[in-house]
Amino acid sequence: MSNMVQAIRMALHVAEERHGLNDVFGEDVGPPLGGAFTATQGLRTSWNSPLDERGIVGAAIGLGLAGSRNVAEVQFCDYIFNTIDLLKLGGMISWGSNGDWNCPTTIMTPVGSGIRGSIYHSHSFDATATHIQGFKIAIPSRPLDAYGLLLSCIVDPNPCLFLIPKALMRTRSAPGEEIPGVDVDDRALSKMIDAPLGDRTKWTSQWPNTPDLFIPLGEGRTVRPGRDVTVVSYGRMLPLCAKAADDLALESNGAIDAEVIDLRSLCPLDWPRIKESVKRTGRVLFVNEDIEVTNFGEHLLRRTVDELFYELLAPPRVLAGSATPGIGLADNLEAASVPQLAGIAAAIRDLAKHQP
Amino acid sequence: MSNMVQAIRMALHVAEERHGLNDVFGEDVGPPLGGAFTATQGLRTSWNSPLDERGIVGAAIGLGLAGSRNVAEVQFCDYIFNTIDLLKLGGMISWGSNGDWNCPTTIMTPVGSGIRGSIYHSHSFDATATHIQGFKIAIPSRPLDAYGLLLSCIVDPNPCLFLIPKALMRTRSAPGEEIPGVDVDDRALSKMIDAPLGDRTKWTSQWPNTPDLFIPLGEGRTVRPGRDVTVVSYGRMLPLCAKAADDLALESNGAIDAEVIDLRSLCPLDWPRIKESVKRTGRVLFVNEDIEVTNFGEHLLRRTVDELFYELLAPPRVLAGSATPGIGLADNLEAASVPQLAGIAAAIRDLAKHQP
Amino acid sequence: MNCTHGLLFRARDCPREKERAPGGPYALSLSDESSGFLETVARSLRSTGVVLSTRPLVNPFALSGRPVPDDTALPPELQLRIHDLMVRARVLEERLIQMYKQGDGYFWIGGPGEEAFNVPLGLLIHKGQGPQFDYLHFHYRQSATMLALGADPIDSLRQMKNTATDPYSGGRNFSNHYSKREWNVVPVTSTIETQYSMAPGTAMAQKRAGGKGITIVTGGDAGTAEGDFATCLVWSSRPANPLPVLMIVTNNKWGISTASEGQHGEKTIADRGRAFGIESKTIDGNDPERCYREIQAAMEYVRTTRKPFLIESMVSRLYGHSSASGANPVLDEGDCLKGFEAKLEKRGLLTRAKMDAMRAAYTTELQEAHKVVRAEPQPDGSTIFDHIFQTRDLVRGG
Amino acid sequence: MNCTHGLLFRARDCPREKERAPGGPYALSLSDESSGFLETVARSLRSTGVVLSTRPLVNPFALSGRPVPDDTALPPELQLRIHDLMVRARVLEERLIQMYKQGDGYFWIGGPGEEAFNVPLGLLIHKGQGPQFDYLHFHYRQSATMLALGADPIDSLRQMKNTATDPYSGGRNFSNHYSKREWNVVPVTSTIETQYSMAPGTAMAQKRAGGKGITIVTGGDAGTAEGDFATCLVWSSRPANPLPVLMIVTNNKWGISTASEGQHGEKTIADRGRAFGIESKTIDGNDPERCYREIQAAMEYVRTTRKPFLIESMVSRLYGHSSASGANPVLDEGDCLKGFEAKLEKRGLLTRAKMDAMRAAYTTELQEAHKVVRAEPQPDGSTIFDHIFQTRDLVRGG
Ligand SMILES: Cc1ncc(C[n+]2csc(CCOP(=O)(O)OP(=O)(O)O)c2C)c(N)n1
Ligand SMILES: Cc1ncc(C[n+]2csc(CCOP(=O)(O)OP(=O)(O)O)c2C)c(N)n1
Ligand SMILES: [Mg+2]
Ligand SMILES: [Mg+2]
Repeated sequence: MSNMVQAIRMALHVAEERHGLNDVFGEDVGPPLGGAFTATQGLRTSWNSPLDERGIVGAAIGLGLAGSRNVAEVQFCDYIFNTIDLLKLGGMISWGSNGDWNCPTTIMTPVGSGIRGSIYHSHSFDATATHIQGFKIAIPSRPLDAYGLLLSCIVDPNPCLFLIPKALMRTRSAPGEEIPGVDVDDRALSKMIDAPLGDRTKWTSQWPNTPDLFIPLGEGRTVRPGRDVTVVSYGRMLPLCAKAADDLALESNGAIDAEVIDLRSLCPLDWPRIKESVKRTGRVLFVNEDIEVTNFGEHLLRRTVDELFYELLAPPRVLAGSATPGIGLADNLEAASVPQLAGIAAAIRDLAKHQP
Repeated sequence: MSNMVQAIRMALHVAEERHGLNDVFGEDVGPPLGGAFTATQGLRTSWNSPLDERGIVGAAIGLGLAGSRNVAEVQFCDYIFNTIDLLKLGGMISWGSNGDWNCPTTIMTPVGSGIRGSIYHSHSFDATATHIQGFKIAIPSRPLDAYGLLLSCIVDPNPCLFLIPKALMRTRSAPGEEIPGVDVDDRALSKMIDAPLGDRTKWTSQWPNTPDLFIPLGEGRTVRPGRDVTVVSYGRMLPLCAKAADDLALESNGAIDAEVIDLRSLCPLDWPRIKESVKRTGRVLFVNEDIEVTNFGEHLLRRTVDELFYELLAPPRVLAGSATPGIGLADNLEAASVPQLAGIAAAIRDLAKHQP
Repeated sequence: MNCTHGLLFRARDCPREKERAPGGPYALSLSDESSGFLETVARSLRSTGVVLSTRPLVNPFALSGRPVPDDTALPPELQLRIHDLMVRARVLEERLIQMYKQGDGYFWIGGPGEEAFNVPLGLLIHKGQGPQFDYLHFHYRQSATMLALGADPIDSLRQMKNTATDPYSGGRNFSNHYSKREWNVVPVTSTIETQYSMAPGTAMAQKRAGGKGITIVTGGDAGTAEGDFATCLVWSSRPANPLPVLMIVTNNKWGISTASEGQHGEKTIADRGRAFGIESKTIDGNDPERCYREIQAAMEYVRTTRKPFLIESMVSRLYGHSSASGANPVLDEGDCLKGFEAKLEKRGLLTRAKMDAMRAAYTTELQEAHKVVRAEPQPDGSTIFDHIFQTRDLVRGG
Repeated sequence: MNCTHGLLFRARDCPREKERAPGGPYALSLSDESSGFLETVARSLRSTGVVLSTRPLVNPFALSGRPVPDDTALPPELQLRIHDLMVRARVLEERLIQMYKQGDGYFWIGGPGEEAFNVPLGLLIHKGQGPQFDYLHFHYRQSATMLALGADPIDSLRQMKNTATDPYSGGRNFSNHYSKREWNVVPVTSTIETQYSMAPGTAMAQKRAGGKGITIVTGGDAGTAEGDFATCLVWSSRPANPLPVLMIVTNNKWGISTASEGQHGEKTIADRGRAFGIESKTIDGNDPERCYREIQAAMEYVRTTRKPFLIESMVSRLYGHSSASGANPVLDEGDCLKGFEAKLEKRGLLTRAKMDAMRAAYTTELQEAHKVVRAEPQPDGSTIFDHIFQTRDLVRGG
């Protein structure tokens, strides 16, 4: 089963071989390292950039303007916060030129907490990203989606942000959710596409034959159908939500049956999927790990209130990260700062049991 | 009656004379111009910086660390978006050092639309600012508040953001709301503290004797008490909300009586005031001009739903700016992009008439 | 509409006569409360002309760097072509300023004083679409370059009046914020210096594509204090992949109201290339023939070596910073057009009368164009959501 | 807890033995799924040591700039003091690495290889609180400077183990991220180069305050590509107000896995000061005596002229980038401690045996300290909201 970094690598490989991807670049993205999270090992077009995020984002936009498909990595999303003006400018290239120009570029960056990143390496980027207009924004929660969403970003004529949950980098595909064409076992796959220990100068990747699988930007996925409560999440929190729903169903003997939706793309947004579900359940929980003040979940909640107020059987809820300047390193501090399995389960339970 | 830039100038003067304000700086902040919006004319400590917002915000933080009270101006908030990392770092100085350090600095910057700023000079900053933790955030809607809030920011031991609505720079104090000590007429005040035309090298300001008036950060103001609908706003939208409420009361012969709250400070937040009001009215409208996706009004709406769901007589609403990359220059484009008087009035009317 | 209400900051709703009241055009009283774009700025800036312009006009640039190209006059036809474009460009800017002053636009910013540099630049650009041609990352003072490239001046008027017919932004953006994919003119951004962070990207695509296309990026002197200028120096000179970027700084020694003297410790901005091994040169931007030769030599260097070059061009700001500073003539800075016309007269290539006639003709032409534009429609409010996303990949099609 | 579940990325929940399985310490299989901080990074980086270290070890720095200070040996007591601190600093870093490897910390980053520069720096700092003393904008490799300033090494262990007793951040921040208001050590930030944008601020306060306090800012070579480095150059050399900033770049020729060769066109980083008229010098950071004299001379210059100076110090990275790259010894870079010990032996100031005993004693001391720290409490989750805002203005209190 491939893991998420392998999925990303395979998508980048397919894109450089078949879809005109010309540059995969950023800090430590090229050899010998192949990315801080190893997501860019063994690629033909990867290279190391200077330590300069404004240069990285600027160059990505410039390449896009020249029609050159590229994927730029900002090593951690925590370092992208000095480029918000450039992202805003990138997002207004088509709109500001009244449709004369477009800019195909993908900026990929690891987001969120869960790796003991301490006060400055645990930031999320979904709130900030969704407030910027003109970018499409994808965020996978499993390898297959990482593969298919990244390919869609790369071939999209618009600038895209591809957010990778730091804590899910090594998550493997669940059974039945493998990327088509990956028909070898873990060890064999690793031998084929993970850079070896030691000297890598003579190593080349042996790529499995994976297809052009494009997961449309704007199409969520109902990870777990359910009857009682709708849980909308994405990224790192998604598997926690799914697990919480499973656990609750089991522990309640089916009395609490939550539906879990993985948005996968924050812009465009699969609003119809959320709406249909909430109409059915009347109860909804939005979960993400970004700071809870001016949070994308609050946007989703607002839309829910706008369109579904009288169909709600309980107050809709947002469960998100604490309103603190960062996340402390010690275990207790991180656990108290971002939603945990138990808290998610409790929130679903409360919603399910809520008497209108 | 003083206008908002004069109020700011007087507060800065009082702070440099009596509260240890050492530096007022930024692009074109010093002589001869005294600020792009003239808010820093005639000051003793104002000076021009290089054209470098990262340097401005960085220097402000550095001065703060050295215990030197300062006000740094970012000429338009539109130029602050390459400094979000520095603002995050500034906001975590106390928290990250576990309370060992603090950093008194005030970053002031004009925000919002309404001056035909075109695609890149019409941005708001309230959504982005409220998502950054560790800063206090003030935003006045009238000269008296500008004066008192700015003084509070300057003497606060924490970093503060002082957001000035671009379109309200020349708004004058309403009768009865003048800054104490300003006891001359407009023309006389202008002669005293507005830099003259032509050569300014020999000019010095004659400051009126204004007091140490500190408006606490975290204390909103009920601008207009009302019975039927609570309207929560701030900055440029506030006077529009107040006017809409007045117009509606008049036109409905008192049948629609909206309460209007000016938050004045977005962090800390005067939540008790909102809560008390919404409990009474059961209907609430949040109005601001920032992009409507991941918007601070949505945060306020979420809190409302969290705490007051069953006291609501109508779905709470957010009225905010369009989800576009910027605001177009032509009249029609700007009018279609940010809430206008008529739209606000309509939203209040709908809420008031809503049948639960 | 009530124009004393501070909320309604719409210049057009207020009689502009009032604004122009005491003391001639734009000698405004500070208490006026109605305003178009940056009228508040304008109010103070426009009146500081005296202060702004009393700084002694030294021309401290030193010709530095590579050997000076041949100094003889350019071929007569080329001189005449350059002159013609300089006049047209100046007249265009004057018309744009007029439009602003007549309320047919909210904000003016442009390039009068930079024609001697910008016209040769435009003539020398390898114009076209895609990486085989030059990519152009302009700033807001480049009308003369656009005219030299072949732009129709009426389109600048359209953008000034933010009409639906404005081909550069459909009425969305400020004047002189060009954008034209057909000529590789990437959208001009209002943010100072961000273009320098983007330029390496187009240059990389060009270097890979082969051919002689280069990336040209322009900006002002004050803006070099932004980190983006350093980014461009670093990225263009990476030993792993030096880039064909022609970096241009038009140095007018001001950033709005701020004199460079107090802010810039560099002897010349061109010096900043040195540490990176980037060839650089400071030139007299008021001499169009010198500019032509220097730009040509620099371009030749960049086109053939595929390495960066930095030109600092000393220029004038003949109508101040923008409408925010009044857009009134500044009298104590050198006027490149006057200087060149004196030369042309002396060389017997043109007479004063002929030049006056030319200018009058262009002025009339643009007056007519102004009338045309006045009658053109404004964009509709319902269009604000158009073009946020593209469905076709236009830049790759090219 | 289930450590094959990718969500639960808590190193401590998984047996570290497994991680250390095939091929010696940290030669991990890539399929391992549990992870502490940046284990994912570590997995690939730690194994690339071979590749990383085969780059030929030339020492290309050229002594440049001002005349070299006196070359004779430092007074014996000073030599011994420096040596003592260098040993203590090295032993401290080794203990921190040990702690990481034993699971008593999530991430290590530090300064082994920079002691010859960092110890003299610490000894020469004018230590104290407020603008009369030096403000210190450090990066994450400055344990030796902290020890030279008088820090107790056990506190570094506390931060490594993120205990509630950690005086620098209360268990919130990474190892070697110091913060100590009493000594003007401003909080070390993980973001590369941002300290260079903040440094001019403290320097301004110092210049105004009078006295001899200066601002010292340190960072790495790769980080100079960030715009913030240019910001510091620009702001420190403003003609209107030059600032007493000692800018330091410790150049180890790497940014994580990226060699500077491909990214930096500058001959020396010190050259970047030149364009701004900033005095600068590249020095051998492996020679503590030379470092002492050069830092002393540079500080003297900054203290008296109240103008900036830029030192580039060529140093080694003896345990690689951080725990993310395995934190294993790098054998082909010069070790400043070895070099200095050879000198001390030759000069008859210390014997090998004595030095070995010293080192052993310090090692034991820190082993004991480690035990102490292990028993100390972790911060409580309920404290996450503490200190977001201050109610007292500590920095103004002096
Ligand atoms: C990032 C940013 N900061 C500030 C401004 C406001 N501003 C517009 S033009 C200008 C001065 C630019 O000076 P310079 O770079 O010398 O160019 P010039 O206008 O003199 O040609 C300033 C400060 C801006 N547009 N963008
Ligand atoms: C803004 C930012 N970008 C990227 C990183 C990730 N990062 C941490 S250390 C490092 C390399 C720094 O190299 P250098 O400046 O030479 O310092 P050194 O570690 O070699 O001492 C990088 C890229 C970061 N911490 N901050
Ligand atoms: Mg200039
Ligand atoms: Mg380094």
